[in-house]
Amino acid sequence: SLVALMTAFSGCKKTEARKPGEVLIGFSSRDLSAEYTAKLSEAVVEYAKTKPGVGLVMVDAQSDAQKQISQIENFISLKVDVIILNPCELEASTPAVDRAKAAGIPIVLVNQVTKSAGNAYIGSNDVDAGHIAMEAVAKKLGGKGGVLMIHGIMGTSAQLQRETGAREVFAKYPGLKLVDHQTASWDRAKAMSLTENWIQAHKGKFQAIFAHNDEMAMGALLALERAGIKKDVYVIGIDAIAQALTAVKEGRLDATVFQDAVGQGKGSVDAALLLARKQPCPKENLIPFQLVTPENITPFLK
Amino acid sequence: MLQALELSKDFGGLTVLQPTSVDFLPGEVHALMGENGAGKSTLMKVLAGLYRPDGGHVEWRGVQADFASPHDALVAGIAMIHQELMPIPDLTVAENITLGAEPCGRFWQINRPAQRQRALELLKELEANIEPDRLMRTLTVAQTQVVEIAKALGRRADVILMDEPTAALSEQEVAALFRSIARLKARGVTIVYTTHKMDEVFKLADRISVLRDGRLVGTSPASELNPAKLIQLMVGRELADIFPVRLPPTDEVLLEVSNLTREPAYRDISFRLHRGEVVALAGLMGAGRTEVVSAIYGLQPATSGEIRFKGRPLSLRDPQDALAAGIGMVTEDRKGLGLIPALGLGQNVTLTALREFCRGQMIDHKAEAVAIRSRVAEFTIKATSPSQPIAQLSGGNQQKALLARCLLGDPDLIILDEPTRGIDIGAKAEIYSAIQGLARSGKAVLLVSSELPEALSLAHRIVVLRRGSVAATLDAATADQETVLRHAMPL
Amino acid sequence: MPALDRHLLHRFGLLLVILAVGLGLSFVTDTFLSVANLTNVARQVSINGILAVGVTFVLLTAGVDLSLGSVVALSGVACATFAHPGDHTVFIPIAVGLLTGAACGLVNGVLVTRGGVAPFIVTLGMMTIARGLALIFSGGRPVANMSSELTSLAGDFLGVPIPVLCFASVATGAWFFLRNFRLGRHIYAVGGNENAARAAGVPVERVKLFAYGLCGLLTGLAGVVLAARITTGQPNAGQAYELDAIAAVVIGGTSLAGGVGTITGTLLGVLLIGEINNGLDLMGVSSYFQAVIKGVIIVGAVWLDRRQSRS
Amino acid sequence: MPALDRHLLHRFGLLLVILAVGLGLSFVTDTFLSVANLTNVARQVSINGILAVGVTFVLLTAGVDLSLGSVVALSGVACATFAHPGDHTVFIPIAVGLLTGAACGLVNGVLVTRGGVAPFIVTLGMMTIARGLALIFSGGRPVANMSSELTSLAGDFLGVPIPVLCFASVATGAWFFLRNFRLGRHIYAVGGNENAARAAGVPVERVKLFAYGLCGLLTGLAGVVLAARITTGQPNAGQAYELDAIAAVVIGGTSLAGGVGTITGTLLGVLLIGEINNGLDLMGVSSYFQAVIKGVIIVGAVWLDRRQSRS
Ligand SMILES: Nc1ncnc2c1ncn2[C@@H]1O[C@H](COP(=O)(O)OP(=O)(O)OP(=O)(O)O)[C@@H](O)[C@H]1O
Ligand SMILES: Nc1ncnc2c1ncn2[C@@H]1O[C@H](COP(=O)(O)OP(=O)(O)OP(=O)(O)O)[C@@H](O)[C@H]1O
Ligand SMILES: [Mg+2]
Ligand SMILES: [Mg+2]
Repeated sequence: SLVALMTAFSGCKKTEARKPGEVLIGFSSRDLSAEYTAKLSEAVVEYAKTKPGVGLVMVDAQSDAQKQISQIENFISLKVDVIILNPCELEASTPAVDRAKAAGIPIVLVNQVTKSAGNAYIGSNDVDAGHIAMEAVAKKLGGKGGVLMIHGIMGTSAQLQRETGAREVFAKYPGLKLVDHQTASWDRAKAMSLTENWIQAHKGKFQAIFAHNDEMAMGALLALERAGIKKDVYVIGIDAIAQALTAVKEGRLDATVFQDAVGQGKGSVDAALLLARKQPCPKENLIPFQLVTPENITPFLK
Repeated sequence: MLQALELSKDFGGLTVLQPTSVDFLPGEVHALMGENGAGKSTLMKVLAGLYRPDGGHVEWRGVQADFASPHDALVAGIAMIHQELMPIPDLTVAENITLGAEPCGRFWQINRPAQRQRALELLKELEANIEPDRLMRTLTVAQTQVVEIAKALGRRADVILMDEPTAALSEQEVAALFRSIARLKARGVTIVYTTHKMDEVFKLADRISVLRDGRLVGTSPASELNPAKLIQLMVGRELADIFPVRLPPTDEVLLEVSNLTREPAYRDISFRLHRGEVVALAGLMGAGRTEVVSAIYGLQPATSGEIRFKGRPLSLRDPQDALAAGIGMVTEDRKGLGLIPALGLGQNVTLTALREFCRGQMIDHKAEAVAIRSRVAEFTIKATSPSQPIAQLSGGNQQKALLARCLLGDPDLIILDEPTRGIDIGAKAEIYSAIQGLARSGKAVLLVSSELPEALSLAHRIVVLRRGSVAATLDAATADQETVLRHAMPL
Repeated sequence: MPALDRHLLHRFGLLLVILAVGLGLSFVTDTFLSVANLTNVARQVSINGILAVGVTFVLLTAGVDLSLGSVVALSGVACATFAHPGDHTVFIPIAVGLLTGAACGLVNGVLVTRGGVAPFIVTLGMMTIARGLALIFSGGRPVANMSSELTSLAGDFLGVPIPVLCFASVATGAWFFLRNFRLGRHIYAVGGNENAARAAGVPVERVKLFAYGLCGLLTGLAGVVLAARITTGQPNAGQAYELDAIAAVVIGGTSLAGGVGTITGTLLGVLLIGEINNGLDLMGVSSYFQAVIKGVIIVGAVWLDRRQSRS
Repeated sequence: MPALDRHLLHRFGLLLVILAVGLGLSFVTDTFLSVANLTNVARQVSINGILAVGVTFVLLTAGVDLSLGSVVALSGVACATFAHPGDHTVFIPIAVGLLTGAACGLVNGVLVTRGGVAPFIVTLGMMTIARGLALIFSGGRPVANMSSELTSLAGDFLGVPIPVLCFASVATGAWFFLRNFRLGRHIYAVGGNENAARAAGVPVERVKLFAYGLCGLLTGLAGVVLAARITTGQPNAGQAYELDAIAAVVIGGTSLAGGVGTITGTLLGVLLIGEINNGLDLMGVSSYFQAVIKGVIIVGAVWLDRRQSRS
């Protein structure tokens, strides 16, 4: 049976001795079971493959900042040339950045900043995403009406920043009322149940639902459709996952906020290679969010 | 010294102990007698602080004692040997014996050599040869019982409540225990003793209190009683000779065991059992009797040898095979291998033969209820209702239920491992006649019993085991206790 | 039916808590007691309910199944993969979902019975394995584009939500089975005292295998229902569902040590959890406090219930 | 020390698996066997290790603690709140973290012993309550800006990471305690047969209270170490940490039914999990397959171990 174990290992390829000039990138992804991050990570992997002389080790932090720090420590002992970090948290992933810098390994942050700046940052500010989404709501409602907000897992950076962005808009439009807000932990089924309950509790008192991501927006959408009151409620999410885009195109979902996963992924690899080859690299590459509505959907569908 | 004053106890509305007053004097052996379910264990548990009384109180050295837990009672000097064996399976023998009274150093760290020494001393006092470093789970039932006794002796208590301490013991250990009791008595220790073995009572007791249906019938000096009178008090009627007449067996061989071996437990065991015959396996504790019958029931298959049943060889991998062939068994380890504690009495009884009350895969509740009712009556099992969880029944009644379970399946060969353990004298008589009834109806019984009189009067033949081998096969009609013991003793 | 009576009395404390919470909610909110909302509650509890019924069997044998949530996801993904419009009749994806669940359950059962590995470890292993497989099969993306026949499984039938019908029939069947079938009795016996059950001729291994397999099958059903409800096979769905399901069962009086418990108890447990979730949402309690209140009510309910049944 | 020998032999299969996996990893990667990487592994397992040692006590009494992860978060938040630079000496936040954990543990213990509620329910309740409290106290935001004295707790001391030192001393202490102290043996007795222990005069309630309290205290320690490591009190930290900790303990041979198990076994379990996590990351195995492989190795290791110790 030990033999069986050994053969299990031999199935995996040995990390070959590195050829001179080859660049090894370590990439720690926030959570590969989340669709958006998975898309971004896939872009990183695929894009790195197209570059000659580049190796990549990808690991998944499964939303645990502690684990992510461990992974950066592993990268340091693996002696990678450069690290791409897709941080789990703004604060809690900071030591990961500090560790890498202390070890003299350049580090690129993607999609989320940390307290300590990396050598480069590719991405967008989640506060903007919340802001853009709520602005769209405000515009649709003419600055007046009841809104429900569905949070992601409480206390995560994305949830906090998207909420902050949304709150800015509420402050701007006194007529906009936050009727209720509640977490559905990024989960579609939970968002669906939550929305069903809200339909009972706040019937007629809300005209829009803003969900912190598209999964939850889809859940809210399904609940509203089932109750037959979708036409009275404006629903918007963030991320522009495939299903959400389709729903926007079909006119079911009103809008989503596009975050360029592929662009961020590719950008981070480019930055990493520049840093690894000690070439100058721009400190920040902000890829803006875009509001996706049925009117401008076509280019996003691909 | 210790006094029970108008003690009473209810369980969920059922009064188990009517207001009862008894006093126990220093240095006496006070026997508590009564049928199964009379309330003996309950009374003892109240005295030991395990149950809080619902009425009355306990007086200890002249002051009212209000024991909130066994811990309080132990501190006051009252220890108890429980009827239900309570080993901690994954601690060692020494740790079990000293549990709750470990010899400790200055920082509550355990002094292991002292602990071991203490255990050795206590076991020696009981003349038991058990290695103190063994894990409790590797012990036989009898050895476990010895450890329980040692545990209570080790508390240096002024009162020791002994609830059927000899139920699982064989003659040798019983004798050792009695010697130990004599020494305790000489030191002024009070012993409260419960048993269903009549001879023990008159050997030991100074005074006897009799309980019937939770009520004290009376207390009198042992010298004023004789077995017949005592039984009359306990049962409320007279009991004729409890051993029924044996009929000669048939010639038809039902079971033939040859060269059955599973080292190191037993080897080369061969014997035959005819229809209509009762054969007893005798031997000292650890002689391997339980292991041999376990193999015939498929509980722990032998490694070599042959079992022929009804003329055909049997391969037994588990009890299902045995049951399918027509072999039933009542195991010795009631708690571990018998009871399903949370199931009701009735469901425990029908468990093995459930198929008989089924239409297809579905249970016919009516038929089941009828069968249960008749069995409960037949075996005089005392319970509030057939759905009462069996764990709540008194020890003897649990044993009767298991016997009923085994017989419900109507097996041809019935293996009984210590079947009358903890059973009162009246019920014993019923079981004995049931055993003869089985033999008469052309079935066969393989009996393991540590009570030699029982084995001698019930069985046609006695197979004596010594250290896992057959030492002799005796004709019960001509053999006596000395002969059996002589063969059973290691040379 | 004395057993039933005894049981309802036993769980009387729990029933009281459920009614008290319900009464409180119908005072505080004006929607709780509406037909529409009670239908909601029923719909929302049905997935947890199906899982809870399944895991009741496993818990009764003194086992545990931590893989529920992941297997829900895996079955959902498997079902959705075969449910694209025009691909197959609706029975195929349903069968695929159910069988996936049952297969996982059987693997659990075999490892527990033949392998002798503790159920906690086996099902913890299955938890990560099934999650991994769900992600692998789906490529980490939700499997969307499900046929409307399948998603209509989350709709209504004669005004009653189909998930609720599923749950109701599963619960009724399980209740009937445990009471009236020999195998049902054997499950209690195995959980009550495995060695004694074996000595009494109960086929312990087969009984356990059945319990795990059935639990897996029902988990598969929950996966299909969930996929229909959220119109996707979501590889990361069902996170921590096992905790809610086991909690419901244990609240309902089933012992983790096995051998004790009933489906009616499980139903009450499921209802209590569903009621709390719905009620707190209706009252608009902030999600931080929701967590605290939910914990307190659950512990409190069990505490009351046990006090009640002791006296 | 016959008990120790017996034990190491018992867990020999597990040790073999750990060595075999290690050997495999040092062939496949050229970094696994480096001092730097092994230090990494040690550092990475220390939080899970501290939790596992704590929960060993609870599992030995036949209890369970599902609240570990949430209490880690709560203690971390509590610690971080008092750890802003210049506020207090470093001992105050540490003490606050430890006491928060201990308090949660004691509440668990009281509810289990006095309230008679099943440990599963009590600690599941505490799981959601502690998470809620962590969010309430922190306002849902990470508590940042911790003093460098506190965060230096995640650093090195004489070249050895301080978390590793914490873990090592906790484990040694617990090992010694369980073997040699009266209370330690009483923990086994209570888990092995609660009624027997009570009848022998063991103060069962106090023993359990101690076990839950100690587990809570160590959870608090883990919370402090985690906060130091991630330089924040993160209210949503520690998700599902209880599963990893309990898994390590059970892999190490501790029975969920109580009464059986050792700290050395727990150590081996912690090591195996840490080794797998580290190794699979080093090899760059895709995380979906990691989940599957991890599940298979854990179940396989326990299976081998039990086979080995049976024969
Ligand atoms: N925990 C309990 N709950 C309900 N009834 C109980 C409980 N314990 C004992 N009883 C009942 O109390 C009665 C007396 O039991 P007890 O154990 O004292 O009898 P006993 O005299 O020791 O009998 P035996 O000789 O069989 O040991 C029995 O009818 C039993 O069913
Ligand atoms: N002192 C001992 N040391 C080690 N093993 C023992 C000892 N005594 C008994 N055993 C084990 O127990 C086995 C016999 O136990 P078994 O229960 O079959 O005996 P028994 O004749 O039924 O006696 P009883 O049931 O009265 O204890 C032995 O073969 C041996 O394996
Ligand atoms: Mg008794
Ligand atoms: Mg025997």
